[in-house]
Amino acid sequence: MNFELTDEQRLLQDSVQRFARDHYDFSAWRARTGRGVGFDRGLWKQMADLGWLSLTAPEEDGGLGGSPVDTMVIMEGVGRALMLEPFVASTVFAPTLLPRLAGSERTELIAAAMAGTAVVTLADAEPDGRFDLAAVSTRAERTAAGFRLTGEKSHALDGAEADWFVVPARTSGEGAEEAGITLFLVARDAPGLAVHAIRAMDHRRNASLSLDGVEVSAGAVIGEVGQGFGLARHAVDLAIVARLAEAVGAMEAAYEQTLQHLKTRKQFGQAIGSFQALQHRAVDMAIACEEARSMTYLATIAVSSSDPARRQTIAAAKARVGQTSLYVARQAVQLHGGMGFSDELAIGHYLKRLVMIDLAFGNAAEHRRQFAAARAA
Amino acid sequence: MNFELTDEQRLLQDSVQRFARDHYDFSAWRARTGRGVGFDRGLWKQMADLGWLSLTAPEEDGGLGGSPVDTMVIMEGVGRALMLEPFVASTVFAPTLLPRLAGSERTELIAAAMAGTAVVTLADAEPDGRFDLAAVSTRAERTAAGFRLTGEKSHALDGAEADWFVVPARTSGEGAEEAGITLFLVARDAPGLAVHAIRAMDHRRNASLSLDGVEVSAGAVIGEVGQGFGLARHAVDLAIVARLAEAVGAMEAAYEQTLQHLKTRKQFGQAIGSFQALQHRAVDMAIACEEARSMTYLATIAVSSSDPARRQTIAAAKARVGQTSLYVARQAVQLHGGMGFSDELAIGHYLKRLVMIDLAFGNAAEHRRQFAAARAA
Amino acid sequence: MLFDRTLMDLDLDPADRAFRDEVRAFFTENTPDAFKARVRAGMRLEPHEFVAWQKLLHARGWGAPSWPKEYGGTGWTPTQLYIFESEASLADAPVQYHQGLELIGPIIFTFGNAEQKARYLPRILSSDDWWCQGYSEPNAGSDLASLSTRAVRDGDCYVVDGQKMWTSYAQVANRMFCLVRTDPEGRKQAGISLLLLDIDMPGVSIRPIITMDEIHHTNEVFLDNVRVPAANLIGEEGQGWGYGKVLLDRERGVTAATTMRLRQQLRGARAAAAQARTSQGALLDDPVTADRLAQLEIEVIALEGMVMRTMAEAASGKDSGPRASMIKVRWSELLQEVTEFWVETMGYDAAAFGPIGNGAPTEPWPMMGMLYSRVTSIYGGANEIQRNIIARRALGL
Amino acid sequence: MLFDRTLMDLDLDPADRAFRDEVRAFFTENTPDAFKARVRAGMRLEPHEFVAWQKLLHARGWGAPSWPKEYGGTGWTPTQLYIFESEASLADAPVQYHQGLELIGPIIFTFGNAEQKARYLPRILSSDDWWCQGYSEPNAGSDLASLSTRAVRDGDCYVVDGQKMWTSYAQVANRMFCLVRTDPEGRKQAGISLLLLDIDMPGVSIRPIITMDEIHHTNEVFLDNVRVPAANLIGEEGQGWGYGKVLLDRERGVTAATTMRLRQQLRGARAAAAQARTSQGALLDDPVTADRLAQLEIEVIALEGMVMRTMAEAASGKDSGPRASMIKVRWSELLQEVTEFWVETMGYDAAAFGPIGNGAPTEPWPMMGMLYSRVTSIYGGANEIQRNIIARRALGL
Repeated sequence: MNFELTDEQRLLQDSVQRFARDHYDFSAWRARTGRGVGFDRGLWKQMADLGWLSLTAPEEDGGLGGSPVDTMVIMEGVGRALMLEPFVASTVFAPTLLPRLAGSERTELIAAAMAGTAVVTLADAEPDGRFDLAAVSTRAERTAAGFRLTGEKSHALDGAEADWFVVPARTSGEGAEEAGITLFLVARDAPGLAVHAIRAMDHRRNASLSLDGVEVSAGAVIGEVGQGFGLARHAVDLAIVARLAEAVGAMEAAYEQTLQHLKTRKQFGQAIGSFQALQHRAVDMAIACEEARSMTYLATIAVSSSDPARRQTIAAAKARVGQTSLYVARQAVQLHGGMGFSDELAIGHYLKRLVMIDLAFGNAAEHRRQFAAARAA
Repeated sequence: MNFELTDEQRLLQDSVQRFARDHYDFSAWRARTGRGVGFDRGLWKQMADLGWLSLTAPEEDGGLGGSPVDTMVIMEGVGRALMLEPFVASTVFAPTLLPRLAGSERTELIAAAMAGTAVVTLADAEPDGRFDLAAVSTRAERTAAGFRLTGEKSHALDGAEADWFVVPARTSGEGAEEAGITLFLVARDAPGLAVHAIRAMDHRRNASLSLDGVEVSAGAVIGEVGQGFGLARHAVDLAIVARLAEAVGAMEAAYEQTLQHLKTRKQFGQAIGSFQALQHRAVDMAIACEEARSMTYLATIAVSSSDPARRQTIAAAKARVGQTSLYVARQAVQLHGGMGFSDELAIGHYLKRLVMIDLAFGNAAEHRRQFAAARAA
Repeated sequence: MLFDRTLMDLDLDPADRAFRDEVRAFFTENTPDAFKARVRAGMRLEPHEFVAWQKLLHARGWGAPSWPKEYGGTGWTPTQLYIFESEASLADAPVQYHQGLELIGPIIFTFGNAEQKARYLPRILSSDDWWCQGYSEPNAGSDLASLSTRAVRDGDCYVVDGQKMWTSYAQVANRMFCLVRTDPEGRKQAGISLLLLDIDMPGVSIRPIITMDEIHHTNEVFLDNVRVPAANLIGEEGQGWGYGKVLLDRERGVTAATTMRLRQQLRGARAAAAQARTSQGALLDDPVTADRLAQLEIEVIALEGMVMRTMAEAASGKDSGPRASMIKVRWSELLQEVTEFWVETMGYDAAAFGPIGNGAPTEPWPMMGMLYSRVTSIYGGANEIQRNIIARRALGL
Repeated sequence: MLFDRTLMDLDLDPADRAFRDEVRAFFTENTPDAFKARVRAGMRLEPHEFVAWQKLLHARGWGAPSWPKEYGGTGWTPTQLYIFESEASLADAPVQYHQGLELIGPIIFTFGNAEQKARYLPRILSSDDWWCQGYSEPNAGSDLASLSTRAVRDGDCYVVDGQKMWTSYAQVANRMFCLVRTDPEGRKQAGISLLLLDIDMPGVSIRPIITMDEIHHTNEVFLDNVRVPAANLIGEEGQGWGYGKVLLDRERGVTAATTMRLRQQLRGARAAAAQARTSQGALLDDPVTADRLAQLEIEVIALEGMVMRTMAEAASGKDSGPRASMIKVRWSELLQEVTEFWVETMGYDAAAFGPIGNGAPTEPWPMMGMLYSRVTSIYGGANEIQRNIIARRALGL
């Protein structure tokens, strides 16, 4: 039973915190989002130079072969500073999926992902499938040179910034069958691909996709033909766990700022933190933070284990972190009063980020359903 | 829009309150339940003499033809004083069901019910049907003289005190079909009927029934053969609404005693009601009481209307009163501390009564389901 | 079905039934389609739309449903008011903007002098004046009695200096009612007066505050040596705290009418759930989703019951005690839960808030409504303050 | 599946895995069937059963899992303790009675003198002594510092007068540890001492308190001129408040182990839901029921994660801050919700509490467990007090 970070992880944690302090305080964040800037290529290059984007890439491809716990350390800092860069794409999707690319661009692409010059994300959902990863009706027809892809994808995290998309499409089967799904790597500028970039309430820039007869080569296949579901499932589970750490960072920051506010804001002649009802609320927020952190640890340990309860633990964690983090963020707004509702404090932005974290890859209700289904299976 | 009682109803309310003060204070209640006495025939006779048991019987049978609002007035007092007598049987089931009895005992039986010398209740459920009133697998076979009944009934409110049971049994159809259910009046001492009397946690004495070839005459039919479901549904709806008023009486009493406790109990040198967290809890209890009372009014008005949303309103009220009353009772125990948990204060007994009121005829979860089903229909 | 009709059918008399039909026809014919999606999500209209709506109602004689006839109101009974609000809700019609109509208007007709009544009331009804509220200050939010904006008498003027905060729609208003401290000595609540300002008076300046929903609803207002004619004083000098409290109570009362609009948000959420697809079919057919929606609908019915009782008691002249505060608390909580549920039903559609760049959002009403709902448990006295008030005034704690 | 194994599989080392197998075998072989239904519902054993269970564990060398070896404990690591409690939970084995073992025992080996250690500790392990706790008084519940039982020194004795309340199992205990006021002057917390009494000392009398679950767990204890040898004083006179606080912290720590038992209640509820019939089939197959159970299971996993972190921190010598209080709060809330859910699943079976007349209940464990759960948020410092403690000690409010 060990929940301690290693010395290397502590150094990484310090590095992320220092970077956030130097480059990512809230006024800088606000100035960037106010100018409509999402992804800052200059900062992104610095992050790559710090090695963050190589951390979880395989050693044989020049990466550091890091674990989900390493990703957790970075993502907590990302959540805390509300960072806007495509970390999940680069530290989860790229290193998990690119090594399975059939074609020869694999080495070059992994290098580009680590250098921050290529962003690769996964299009995980379709309009009629809600959050069901297996609900793939995008079709992949065989052609002489490879495959032709046609269909709609409702979500690709950070898709507006992506240079490449991993697109699940059906080479056989139908409906929500897990078998028959194949993953394809599609370049952003591929003819027939329309990328509908959109800004979310948290200023992250995602995308939905329309594929209208997009031609890809046989080398664009990731993993085995018809066997893509397991790979996508694993990539999404790793992404979920990374997002949980981001949620923990964001909710703890919102909680800490609220605690500070309770100690300094005066009403009726005393610090509002002296009012018992608000004290108890703060305690419930603190408990929620403890629950979320504990759940995130369990899921982070589980995701790379062979435990048969692995998916249950991840679903449980996604559900509970969603609930507790939204509780904390909503109460943080409430306890800040009018200022909590303004755009000028970070508090409201934490709430918005946490709403979007809860949404991505299935919200708390969806994961409670997945948990119950896995229980019954 | 009128939620005012009439002058007559106000007099009735006074009468119930006076009776409770004179005969039913908590120490008297505790002495009775301590002796294992449920139904006190002496008190019951007095209640009959006060006219309470005639209030809702039809005028043509010597009753006063009162409305569900009259029952509400009595039941609030019943809830407040935790009365143990079979009011729902006598002010709802008897006057609703006996007038439809085929046989000639009708007049005599109604008179006995009004006089308090006969208690008639409804066996509303079966072991495999949970709370589904239509889930009747008890069989009624035709015989030369009438019918022969065989089956199990899991619940008859106040059944331990009953002299007569109204038993739904299937003359045709199957499963949970509404058609084909017939209601029969069965005497407690009928050969083949076993009455399993049981004490509930609220010291009310209910029963489950086993019918092993119970012979009844054709005159034992209530309403039409095969058409019993609607009658049972209406009787149960009236019973639900009566129980909601009982819940309101009980929860308001628990709330008021808690408010009093907050004002008088001292800790850390001050009345505990001066602590803001407890003040806010008391406010939430007060809001819960307001919600429950409002819902009970809506359902009491709806139950005798022809509003197509009638069943929705009743289901909504049963669900919400269950939730709010249990919230209030649990918080009442909590705010009383250790004494709230003892058997020596009324507080814990209010909780137990309210648990049983929530249970009877389907709990909050069941009625939310019924509400949703009625919404979708 | 319950949510598609009014509860009042339970016992409407024929006159009320006729009134209902009249109101229903009006709303059906006159509610602009452009308002509906926005209103349904619990968002407010744009200011020019508020003005147009008020002028429409005024033309129909319904400009001030809650005012006495004497001042141009309808003189309706509580039952009629309830019907009016229910039908507005059913038609996705907007609420009227309340700061002139429900807040300062009644203060003027109750405490103002004849000249003030003649000057201001008709222009509220016709929506020619837009009033904003100068109450809160940076250090006087829920603790209003701590306000520090000062008004010093100088000849036939007060000279006002200070800063107001959370002044909704100051950017479109031409008038402002303002609590100021006319006597710096004595108890905090004493020495406060209520003054009427014109926004174009020299020394008034406005800084926008953008809120979480990315809308410019509200502002800081700086008052720098503003000379306000003494004739603009409401009632007596130093009595402003009392008027202010009446007004805050009224603000809570406004919530009772707004509560009737929760059905709009429920309808929106239900429609979204019916539209949302899962790999098993419509999301609304998922029993767990239907159950959660049922719970919200049930809680809304309970709250509507409280509103009905409050209106009935008002009709028979009884004081409903703390129920207005209770309704405010429950309404805001439910608005939040219903709009959260609505956004959840949307799945990944809820990720679409606005275009890339720094352009304005593309009218993502449910998400904006969900975000906006957070402030409803803060404004007009945060829910924590409402609970304090109930505990003290009604529970005697 | 998660709930049928221990979470610890995630990273147990081989030695711990072997230990787990050993413990599992022990519980499987030794847990009496008669205990299981009762334990599963969250109810305590009968006193004679507690004694038998303690003797069994003691014979196996596991009489004091949390004590150091020096005093007859196991000296286990936190991981071993966690395994022990998880496996006990899995086998529906009971907890050990804690007032001797977890409360006064550690106080004696920490603050007691050599003679006290020799006299009392072995008899706690062997269950030859049953200790009860004389802390609360009628006017000193959560506000323990207000206690008024007095002990006046008279020669080599203290003469004790007063009244204790909520003294669990005084009716079967032969010893009692008691907070008394030895110095009536000065601050409330000062002048309190910790004394050990024998229940059969003249002047001790007991009045039963029957609780909501219709069980005789607890009592009032009247102390009338009880002469207690001065040798029975623990540590120093006037320092009892400090010892008492250590003890209350430990009492909260006991909850961490008890938390592992929530899986028992979840299993009971799940089995009840699988057994309950509806006209559509098993209740557990109803998606809404399954969803509600899933929510409870998820919350229990989160709480177990908190317990695991607390134990791991204890192993590395770190202070877990307020987490023990947090676990106590969440455990009691969840125990209540799970047992309420369980009783709900039973439908009309939950109406069967006892026979007609004034006989004892017929072992309606789930209903009794649900009722009993209400006191878990009251005893050992009500949850409101826990929140005060967390706010003050950990949040600095």
